[in-house]
Amino acid sequence: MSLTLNLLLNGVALGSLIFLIAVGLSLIFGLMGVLNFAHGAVFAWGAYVGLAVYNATGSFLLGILAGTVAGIVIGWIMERLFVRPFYGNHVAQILLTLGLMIILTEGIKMVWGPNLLGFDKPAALTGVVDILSDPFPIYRIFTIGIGLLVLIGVHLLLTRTRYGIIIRAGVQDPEMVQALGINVRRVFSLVFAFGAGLAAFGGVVAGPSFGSLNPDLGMANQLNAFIVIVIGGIGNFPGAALGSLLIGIVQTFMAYYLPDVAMAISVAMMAIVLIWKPEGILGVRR
Amino acid sequence: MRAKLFNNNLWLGFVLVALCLVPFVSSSKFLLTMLISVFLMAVYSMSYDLLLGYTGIVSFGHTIFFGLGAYSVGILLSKTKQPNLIWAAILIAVVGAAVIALIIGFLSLRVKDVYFSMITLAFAQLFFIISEKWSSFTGGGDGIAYVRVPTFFNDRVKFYFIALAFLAVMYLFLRRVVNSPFGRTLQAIRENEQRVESLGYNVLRYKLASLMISGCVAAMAGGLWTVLQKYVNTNVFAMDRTIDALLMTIVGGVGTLFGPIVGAGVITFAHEWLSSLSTQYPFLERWLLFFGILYIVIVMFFPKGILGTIRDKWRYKGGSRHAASDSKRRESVL
Amino acid sequence: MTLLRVEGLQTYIDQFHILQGVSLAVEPGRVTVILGRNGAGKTTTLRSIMGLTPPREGRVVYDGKEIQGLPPHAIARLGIGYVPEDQGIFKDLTVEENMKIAIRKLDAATQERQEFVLDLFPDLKIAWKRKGGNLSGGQKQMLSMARAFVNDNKLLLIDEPSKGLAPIVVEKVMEAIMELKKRTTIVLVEQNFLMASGVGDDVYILDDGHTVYQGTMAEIRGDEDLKKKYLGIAI
Amino acid sequence: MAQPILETRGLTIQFGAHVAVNGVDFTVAPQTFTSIIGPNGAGKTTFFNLLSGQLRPTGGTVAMNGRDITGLAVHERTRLGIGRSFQITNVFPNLTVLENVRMAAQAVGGGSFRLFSHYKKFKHYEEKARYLLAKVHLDGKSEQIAKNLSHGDKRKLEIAILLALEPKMLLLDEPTAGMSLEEVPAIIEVIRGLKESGEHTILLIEHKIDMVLDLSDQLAVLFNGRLLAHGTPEEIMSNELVQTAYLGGLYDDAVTG
Repeated sequence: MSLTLNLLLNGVALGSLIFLIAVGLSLIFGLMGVLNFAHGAVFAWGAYVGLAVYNATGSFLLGILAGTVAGIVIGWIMERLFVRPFYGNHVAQILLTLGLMIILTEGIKMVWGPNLLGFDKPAALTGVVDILSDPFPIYRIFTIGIGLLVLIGVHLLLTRTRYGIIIRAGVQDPEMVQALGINVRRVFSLVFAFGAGLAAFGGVVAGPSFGSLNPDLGMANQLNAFIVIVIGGIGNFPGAALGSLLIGIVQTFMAYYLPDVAMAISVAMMAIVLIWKPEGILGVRR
Repeated sequence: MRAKLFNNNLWLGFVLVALCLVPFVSSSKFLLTMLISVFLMAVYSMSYDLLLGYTGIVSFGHTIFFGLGAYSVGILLSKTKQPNLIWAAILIAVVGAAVIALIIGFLSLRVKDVYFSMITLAFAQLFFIISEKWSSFTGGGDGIAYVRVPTFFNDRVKFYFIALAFLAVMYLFLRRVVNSPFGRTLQAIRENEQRVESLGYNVLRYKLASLMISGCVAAMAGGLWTVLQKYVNTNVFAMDRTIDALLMTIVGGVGTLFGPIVGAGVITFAHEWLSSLSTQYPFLERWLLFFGILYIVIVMFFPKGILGTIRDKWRYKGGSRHAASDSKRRESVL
Repeated sequence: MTLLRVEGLQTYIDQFHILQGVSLAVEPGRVTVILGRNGAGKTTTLRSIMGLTPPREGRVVYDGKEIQGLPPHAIARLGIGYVPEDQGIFKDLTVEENMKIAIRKLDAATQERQEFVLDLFPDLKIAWKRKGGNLSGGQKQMLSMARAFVNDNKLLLIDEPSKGLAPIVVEKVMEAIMELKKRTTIVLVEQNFLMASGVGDDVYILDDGHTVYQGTMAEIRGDEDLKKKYLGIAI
Repeated sequence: MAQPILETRGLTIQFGAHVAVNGVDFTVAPQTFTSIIGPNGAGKTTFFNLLSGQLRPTGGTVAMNGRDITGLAVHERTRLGIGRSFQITNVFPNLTVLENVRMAAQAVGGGSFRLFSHYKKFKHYEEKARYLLAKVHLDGKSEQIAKNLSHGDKRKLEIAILLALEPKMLLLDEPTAGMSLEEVPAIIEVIRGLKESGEHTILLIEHKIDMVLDLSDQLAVLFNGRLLAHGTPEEIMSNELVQTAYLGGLYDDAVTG
């Protein structure tokens, strides 16, 4: 396998992980206009809960399940108690979700301590396979698969199910959805919890990729997700996918050739998009 | 109106005199150092409040400017070994802060509000990484230790008075700014941006100017911070530093200049106190958790902070909360 | 028995006192028309009934039950279909999906109603897979009415269906309303008197947020002074 | 007729397939009071938006005092002297009534970028604000927080803000909308005062027909985006076409054909 292909695959794997955070963030913003600054912290909680359950039971699958459930619960509480009373008040929402980020991050330090925790790959996903006679880690293939699965799953959810139709309609005109006899608030809560669940799920999946967890994990990954949704178009599902892939690949290449400026390149790309097309590559001007 | 202004000034004079007396009452180096850091943090938080409380925009990257000041002083003084270049270093920091503010503001303030918060956060991370990676210049993760500062500052009492004077001057400066026609325009932008635009103001220019002023003041505070600490490392670009400004401003009271000063005092002392207790009660190491909860309670129930809430109680015995209104349709449903 | 009774409705939008005492009664099986100049409060009356801008005072009694204060989705579920002024078509959704989102329970009766409206508006069948945003004004109006009718709704609130449509399309829409009337009860808001007079049975006229006239379409048709006073531009 | 203060030629705006304002030729003489009437959806507010610059036309021109202003932005038109009020109340809720008007006076007076001069030094902005508040009968309420005003008073404040911009041309969009009947006479008095001061050219969108007839020198009837008629109130009242349009008996083809 050529170096380029190897880097490309690694980039797609990284893009998958970023996508798992960005998609929930973007969905929530698109539907409710809420930018959740605690989203990354939920990602981190998912990873920690997943790790704890994985260590306790030895089952990675149970870990994923537990992490996801934790994310859903956190998201649901968050929406109910802190976000819902402030719909329409952006400043308060931004300030509140940032406060929740602080609390959730400190909570992790309180429960699991401030230090690094190792997160081993499950045995079945350890090792490498040969792709074009070069070794490539199985876990990254797993990550890519998960990313694809979520991409297809959310796409089907949005286009094929009644809930998906309601969400897409709600983005445009929540009032009319109400007038058709649908409780939009409940749908909003569900989407918020679902988005948080996706982030937490992403956390567990990402854990073994990172090899270890630290309490500030959420913020760093959330930043990538922010950059992705600015680039792709905030609240735009295909945009989130495209942006994730783009950032994943570019960062991987930069990390190989110019490791010192990998993060700078993402910010630079975001700056260029903001100058050239402030609504994002796939975004529509509102 | 006039009587109130006079009262306010009287109040201030009283506090200032009291603070001037401190070094003569207690010679505790520890106390003076604490107070110096309160003063510097107060300036930093006031500059943050110009954005949050007066212009109504939420920055999550305010530490960029603080860090810029801190590193300018650290790098210039240690590279040249010329402690007297301190003023030049601060000047460089101020100019740099203005330029960076212009760039970040231009990128983010033209679009929706939330972009500003996201993008300032991303830039803060960028600066954090630069300070870590560009180690030949910044000393990397270790930072720059033993920054040689002018001997003058080694005298705690003298430094104390400098810091106090700095706070007083910056307070008066910012008070002038927020009460000027310019500052009044900022407050109107906070209230109803679209209306300000239809009055014929170019809103972007005002927001940019607000960000630049705020950045320059924060840079000065950061420069003196290095003088106080005698070292600088990547922490000055860390998210925690922005959270400090946020906590102090929110706890003290947004939309007042005195609020952030009170907030800086409360948070700094409480932090110190909790840290000292944490040797006995280890859970207190998570002091930020308590502040986070306090912060949320304040945002939800006392949006004007300690000072604003007290003032309202005095003024009308229970004011009403203001809520920014937004897209009508969304709101009618939610 | 009266299907819908509105009594002394007082509705504000922010501080705008829009409805300052609107009352009306809707008898089953009839088309009740609400007429009035722009700004009279017609649209707000429908929105208040629907719970979208809840009234501050007054009662809305539907099918013997007080419904003011209920959230819009609960009101809709009691069997009230709403066709807003701007039709409320979801532009990123196809015609099919627009119908799908409206259908609350897919049973045989709903199937039958869906077939009925699609026969009534064959245009919708042709445009079945097209996005709502790409429909013509008339098609949007038809889709919106189809959406409101497809559930087992006893009452349809239709807001200015003639607005912005070409005359030939308006005629089609009116014919459709006559057809729908055979199966349900309709409250129709109109500014276009000539159009409303063809379909209406009972008439209410609103002016400045008050009910100022109540009668039958037959009465008002011959009353030139009344028409000019409240609907034309003369005093 | 003197040089018109405002003139549109073939003014058109199209949203997709919908032509909201369609080829309107319209002139306004200085110091006159013109009301624009028409049924719902006739394009009245859209027409205002084209005049004040909130919208750009897809065809035609707008000229003020003979100068083409079609390409100018809202704030540039504000500076040229076009001031408009909105259907929704749009004030600074947490500032005082006086400060609301002072902000507007400062907008035209300049000096907003002076950081250091105390705002009180701009005494004449404040004086101007007080003068205007008196003009709209709000002088007793200058220190109140704007959000605590009654709805009617807010509309008056809105007009005072507008006047502070020293507009030559006032566009008033339904100033009585949503008022209880008791509040209406006061706002009519304010508008009459503006008319009688002879300093302004006024365009009014309003559906309270007796008020319109009482105040207007000229009436313009918009219908389906077209200018159906323009003339004195007497001419318009006796125009059969207008009556039929109001009752809904007119369609596009009838207007053109």
